[in-house]
Amino acid sequence: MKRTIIPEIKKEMIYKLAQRDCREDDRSPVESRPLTYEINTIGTAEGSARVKLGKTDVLVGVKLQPGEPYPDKPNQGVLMTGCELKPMAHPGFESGAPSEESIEIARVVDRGIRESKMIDMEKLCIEPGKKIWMVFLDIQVINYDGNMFDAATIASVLALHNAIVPASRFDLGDDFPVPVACWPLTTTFIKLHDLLLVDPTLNEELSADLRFTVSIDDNGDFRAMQKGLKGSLTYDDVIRALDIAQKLTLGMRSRLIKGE
Amino acid sequence: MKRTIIPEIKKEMIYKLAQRDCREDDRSPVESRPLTYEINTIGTAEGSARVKLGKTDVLVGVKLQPGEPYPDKPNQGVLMTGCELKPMAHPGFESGAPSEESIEIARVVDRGIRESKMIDMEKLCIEPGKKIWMVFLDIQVINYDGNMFDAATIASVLALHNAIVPASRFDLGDDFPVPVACWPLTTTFIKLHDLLLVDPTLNEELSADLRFTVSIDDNGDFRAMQKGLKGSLTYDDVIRALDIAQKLTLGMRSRLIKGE
Amino acid sequence: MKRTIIPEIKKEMIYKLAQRDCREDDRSPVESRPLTYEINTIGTAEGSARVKLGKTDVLVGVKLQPGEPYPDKPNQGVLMTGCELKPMAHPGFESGAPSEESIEIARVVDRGIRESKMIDMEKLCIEPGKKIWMVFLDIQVINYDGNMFDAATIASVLALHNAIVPASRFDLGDDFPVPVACWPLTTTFIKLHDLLLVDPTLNEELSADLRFTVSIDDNGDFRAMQKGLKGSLTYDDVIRALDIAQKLTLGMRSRLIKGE
Amino acid sequence: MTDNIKLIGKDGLRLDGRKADELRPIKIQAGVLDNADGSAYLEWGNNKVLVAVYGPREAQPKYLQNPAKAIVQVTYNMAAFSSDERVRPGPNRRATEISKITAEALENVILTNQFPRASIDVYIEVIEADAGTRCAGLTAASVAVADAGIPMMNMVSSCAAGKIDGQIVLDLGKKEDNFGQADLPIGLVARTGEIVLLQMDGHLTQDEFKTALKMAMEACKHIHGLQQEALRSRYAVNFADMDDGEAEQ
Amino acid sequence: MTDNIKLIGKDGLRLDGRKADELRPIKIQAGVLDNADGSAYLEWGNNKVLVAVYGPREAQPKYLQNPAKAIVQVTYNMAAFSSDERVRPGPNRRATEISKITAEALENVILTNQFPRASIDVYIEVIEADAGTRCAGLTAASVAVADAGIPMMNMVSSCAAGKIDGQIVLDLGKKEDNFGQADLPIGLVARTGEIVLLQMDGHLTQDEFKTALKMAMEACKHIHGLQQEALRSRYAVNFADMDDGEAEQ
Amino acid sequence: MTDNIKLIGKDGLRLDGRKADELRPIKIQAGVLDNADGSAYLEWGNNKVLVAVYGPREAQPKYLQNPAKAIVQVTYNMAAFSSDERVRPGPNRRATEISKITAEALENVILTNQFPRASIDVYIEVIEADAGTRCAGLTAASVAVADAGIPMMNMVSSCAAGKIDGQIVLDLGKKEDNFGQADLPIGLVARTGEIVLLQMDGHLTQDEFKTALKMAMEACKHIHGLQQEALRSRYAVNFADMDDGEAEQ
Repeated sequence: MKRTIIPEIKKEMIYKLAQRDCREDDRSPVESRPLTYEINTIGTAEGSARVKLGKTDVLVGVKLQPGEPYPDKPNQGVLMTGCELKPMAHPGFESGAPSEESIEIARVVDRGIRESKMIDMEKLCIEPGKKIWMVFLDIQVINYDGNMFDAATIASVLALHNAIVPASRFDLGDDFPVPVACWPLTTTFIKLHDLLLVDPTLNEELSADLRFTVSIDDNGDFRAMQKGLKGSLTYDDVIRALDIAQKLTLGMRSRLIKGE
Repeated sequence: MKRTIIPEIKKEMIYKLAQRDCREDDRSPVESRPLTYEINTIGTAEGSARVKLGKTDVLVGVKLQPGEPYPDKPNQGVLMTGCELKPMAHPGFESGAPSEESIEIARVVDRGIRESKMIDMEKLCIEPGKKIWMVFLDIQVINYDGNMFDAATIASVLALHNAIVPASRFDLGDDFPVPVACWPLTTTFIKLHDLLLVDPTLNEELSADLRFTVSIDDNGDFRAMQKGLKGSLTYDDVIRALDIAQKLTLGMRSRLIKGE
Repeated sequence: MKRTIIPEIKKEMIYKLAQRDCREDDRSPVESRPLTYEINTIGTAEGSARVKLGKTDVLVGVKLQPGEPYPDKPNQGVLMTGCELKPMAHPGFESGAPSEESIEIARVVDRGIRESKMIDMEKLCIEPGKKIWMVFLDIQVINYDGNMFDAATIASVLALHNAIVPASRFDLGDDFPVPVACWPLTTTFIKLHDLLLVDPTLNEELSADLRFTVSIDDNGDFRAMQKGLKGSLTYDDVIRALDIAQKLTLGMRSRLIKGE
Repeated sequence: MTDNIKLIGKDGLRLDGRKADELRPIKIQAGVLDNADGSAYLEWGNNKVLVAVYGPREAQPKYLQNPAKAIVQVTYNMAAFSSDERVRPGPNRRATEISKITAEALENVILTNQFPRASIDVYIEVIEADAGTRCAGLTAASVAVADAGIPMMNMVSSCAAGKIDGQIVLDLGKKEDNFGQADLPIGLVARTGEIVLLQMDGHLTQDEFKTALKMAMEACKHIHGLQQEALRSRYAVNFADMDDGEAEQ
Repeated sequence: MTDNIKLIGKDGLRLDGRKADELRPIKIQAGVLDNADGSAYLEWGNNKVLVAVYGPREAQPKYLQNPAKAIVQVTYNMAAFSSDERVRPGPNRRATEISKITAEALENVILTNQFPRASIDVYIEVIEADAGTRCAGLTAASVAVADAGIPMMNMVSSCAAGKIDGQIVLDLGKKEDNFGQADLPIGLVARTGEIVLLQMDGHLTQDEFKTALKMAMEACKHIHGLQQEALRSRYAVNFADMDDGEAEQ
Repeated sequence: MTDNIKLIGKDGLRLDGRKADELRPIKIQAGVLDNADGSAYLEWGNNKVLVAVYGPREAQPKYLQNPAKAIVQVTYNMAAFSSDERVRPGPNRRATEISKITAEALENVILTNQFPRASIDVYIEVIEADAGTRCAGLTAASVAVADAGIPMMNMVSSCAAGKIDGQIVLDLGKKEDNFGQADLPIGLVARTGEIVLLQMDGHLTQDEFKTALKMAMEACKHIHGLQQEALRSRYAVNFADMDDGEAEQ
């Protein structure tokens, strides 16, 4: 995003609210925004999900096609995750090659899914050493109001859980569901001076010193983390954030599994 | 082309002339500029033609080489049409990646040739599903004075009619002519307020509200059309333009077939 | 390099010194700067050398991997030489695609090696028409103080002389030394008005009218030449430069062969 | 190769049960994006298109600025997952051409001379494609420009006619587009009858062309009603003021 | 696929003979490049990293300038020959991410508000890679920034902990990185305990994470000593003035 | 691989019947393009080259401007169809190098200090290639610059000598270039004997080099006459004024 300036007075207001455990939209510091989602709205995708987290609106589509395996992993499918932050989503985004911001989002989302071994890559082998399924996970941001990390992860996980391997289209046997095992989810924090807030809005992100994302698996174990922005965390900050994240992802996971 | 400004007084003059059925170069509104051409001047091309339409000067070269077919058309050759508007041709053109203007020219020329089924693509199959001939049609503009569409189409059709498949160079049997069936030709109009002029010069193009190109086959049927620039056409404008285009392409075609 | 301006007074000083057969660093016009080098410092490279010529500091790494031969040379390996002049080496260099300056360096170094037939390309054939060794020679400039041509050539020749074909890593039999035959070396001159100086520093290069590089093989024969910058040479200049270059490369070669 | 696919049944109906001059279902919604100055969402058959509009705002970089009027910049893009075969991200020649002709169509109706040096930026994202995306994009873009409150003389409505099994029909579907004989997408200012986008490819005789053009023009008028309806339900006011008395139509 | 590779022997030692909490040998040298304003060379196991720093200088192009402070731009690059498989020259997504988080870590300690509109440019070249290059790069970059005389509150020290064969260990080597179970690279302001870089991938329970984070933080403190030593031997003066009384540590 | 191809017959003549020091036929025409400020068309054997020159005009973008003199920018390009194997459009490393050395050769003779901040832009399009295109391009470019009325001290003439079958010959043809042993293209200011372009590749002893260089220099003098002739017939005036009394040659 082009350097978007947020007035100092706005920043201060956000901080002062946070000091009283309040936020602009009346949430508590450890409360996520309302989540709504739709599944498989895109008929041309092998799987898709559109997620709204507050006003952040993201669409993820999964496409699969046969390809060649990496030489060092001859019997495993390949996951490719892309993200584009386009002007549609916010006037501060620019057309053109992916920005470093969008690359970071794609890589952090990818890491959570990959490291949790959510996708059983060996079941995506067609012919060892020759042909595997390539899974393309494309993240399209529709409206940006902060915290793409969590919104894009939820949408990606939902899209994968509902995706079908289009084997018949390629004369490779019957279609079958993309083999997925679990529900890796992330919680993203910002730090304002000494305070941590989850699921930041764009205004909160722009006021923040630091952003911190943690990806958590079905057991509550950690699968990926990423600190961003110039600020710093203490050891205690980290431990506290991880505690909060474990609780939040637990609740979110059970909700998603129930299909709520 | 960089925004080339033409003085308002010039535009008015062009319009006033047109109102009296006149033009800067003493043509009538429905008269093309003098055409001259040379065939196969480029020894390294499989076919080539240089066409001068007034001061517009364009060189088209055809190259063929073996390649892979598209999966959905396993027994057909492939046509690739490129156009570059380089600074040589006009100071308003810039070096670098093809502009949207040059992409439009290439795609409209390509469409007229492709949709008329001028090239018998099945005869350009070498081994079904594996190997076909790729036909590269490269349009090089030498001097730009308006109406690239018609000049490039004429040059492309002439170059293809005189092109040889270089089979022997690739150990694929004897050379043979590129299998061509017909003479698709275009007529391009501009609209100045309410008036239509064919084969515009650059000054006329820069004065125009609208550009309209129609591609017509040997039967006088339509194969492609393209409206450009911000202006509009009425239903009657379109019908009148098509009538004129049928007559002009008919005359041009018989002349080209005779080799005049 | 961005247009780096050197004050006129500095240029004059350099010229006046040269008129008295002197230079800023007390060398004679036909004397190279002190050379030091290290071999195979980079464990991941198949061969490597770091060369310091005065304050010019360059690192060359050789990588080999199997690839396809060119159709017209089915039984020969392929040499690919790249050079990047990055901001690390001098504040006047910019990040991004290789500049024309770096392309020229890579091509001149490549030419000297290629034309001397230093590498026995036929011994780098794995399976005729199908698989050959690709030799990647990558020139990384660490500190730039003029005369990349000679420094990069020395580093390249040293790296190749100490490089191993990593056949076993690709299950292609036992490793063996890259088959090299000779020691092509270059001498680079600048011309200041009427004077020739060898092995120019950056200040001297920036003062120069002309740069001239000659590549000489073990027999003292010429394998490549390149004149650069806007100045001119007379016939006598050329002949005198070649005489000097033959002597200098002879000395340098015997020193390198001895491993001094 | 597969010209033997029958696209019109013995009952005279098309593969999806439509009559020759019948449009696929169209649904338009204005004002769907929070950050954009104007926006629209459109479903047309299985086409799904989102449009965001920004502007008038200062044109960047400055050399693009026109001292006499606003420039109109359109970026048409197909999402990676919008098609059976994955679409590689980034511009391609087809998208460049569609962006250009869409901008030229919109320029015709936007009062650009009110905003010298400005840019009006239109982003069209096709999130699911089902033939006819350029018409869907232009139709939705008009609504989004209106939603942004950018002064326009009129809206542009867009639709294609074509030829399948030798017969002129309206609004080709995906199979009809792949195996049909001609396609004629147009953009129309429904109120004035001005054609502001016109392309054609395939094979049409003069008579066929006339039939097809008239059919597409008629359909555009119907689509214009849907566009107005979308704006009306967005603003829940009589739209007459905005579209110059067109509301009675 | 090769989780059956044993990375810890029966003697409790790792493949290269290290104990669980033992760093590979580290060698740091400041001021190694002639043209750069500041520079450093670092060897860490078989990692070899060169860093050049320029600035504060005017940020170019001008739209990058921040009127309130200097920007910190980092370019992390792996040389073509720095890896078993040749690295294609030019930026890639991994390098872009590492450049970004490294810049953000350095921005934390550099007194950027002293230099409005300026840029501080850090070029990290990995000339041989052996796992842990981002930590090596950040550690060396801190020294190079100090060598350039750019005002910093503190230096950043960087190191990773990880998990192999189910055990938490310090500073993964190449095989441990390829076949291990988790990696946790951090950047630490050793004097204050502020964590300015933090990434993790793999699988760690809460307890494992705590152990690993503490282990990495301890190691950073040791590395901080090496960084100071490198600057001290470069300038051969008591370093106390520069690093705010940290020299006694 | 095919060093056994005989390039010189028993009669001492080359494949195309030329003697060792014989040029291929050369035809030069000035002023062939309408829009360019200056232009030339040249045929040299089967080489066919068009050159357009613009300038002196304001150098764009501005950071390219030199406050002391005009810059000379050359773009050498081979048309897609100019070679047996299709040439992929866009710049490549060979074209970049040729553009650079051609610009440097021309800069030597153009009175650039008369036009501070200006650019002189030379576009060389090789529309058919037959070995020796850089010499053909530079020779034609000199004529086009003169045709543009840009002040030059002298024209540059360009030609190559080389070695085939162990013998020094002038102006290698395509087969001679592919299967020969050395190529030595030069650019010469014929009036003064200044060498402004000089490249060599292959294998030449010192004696061979001297012979080749002299042969190429002689040929350049002849080519200079053809260049003057082209300008003379364009302007149909005595060329003496323009080229400083060289017309008598």
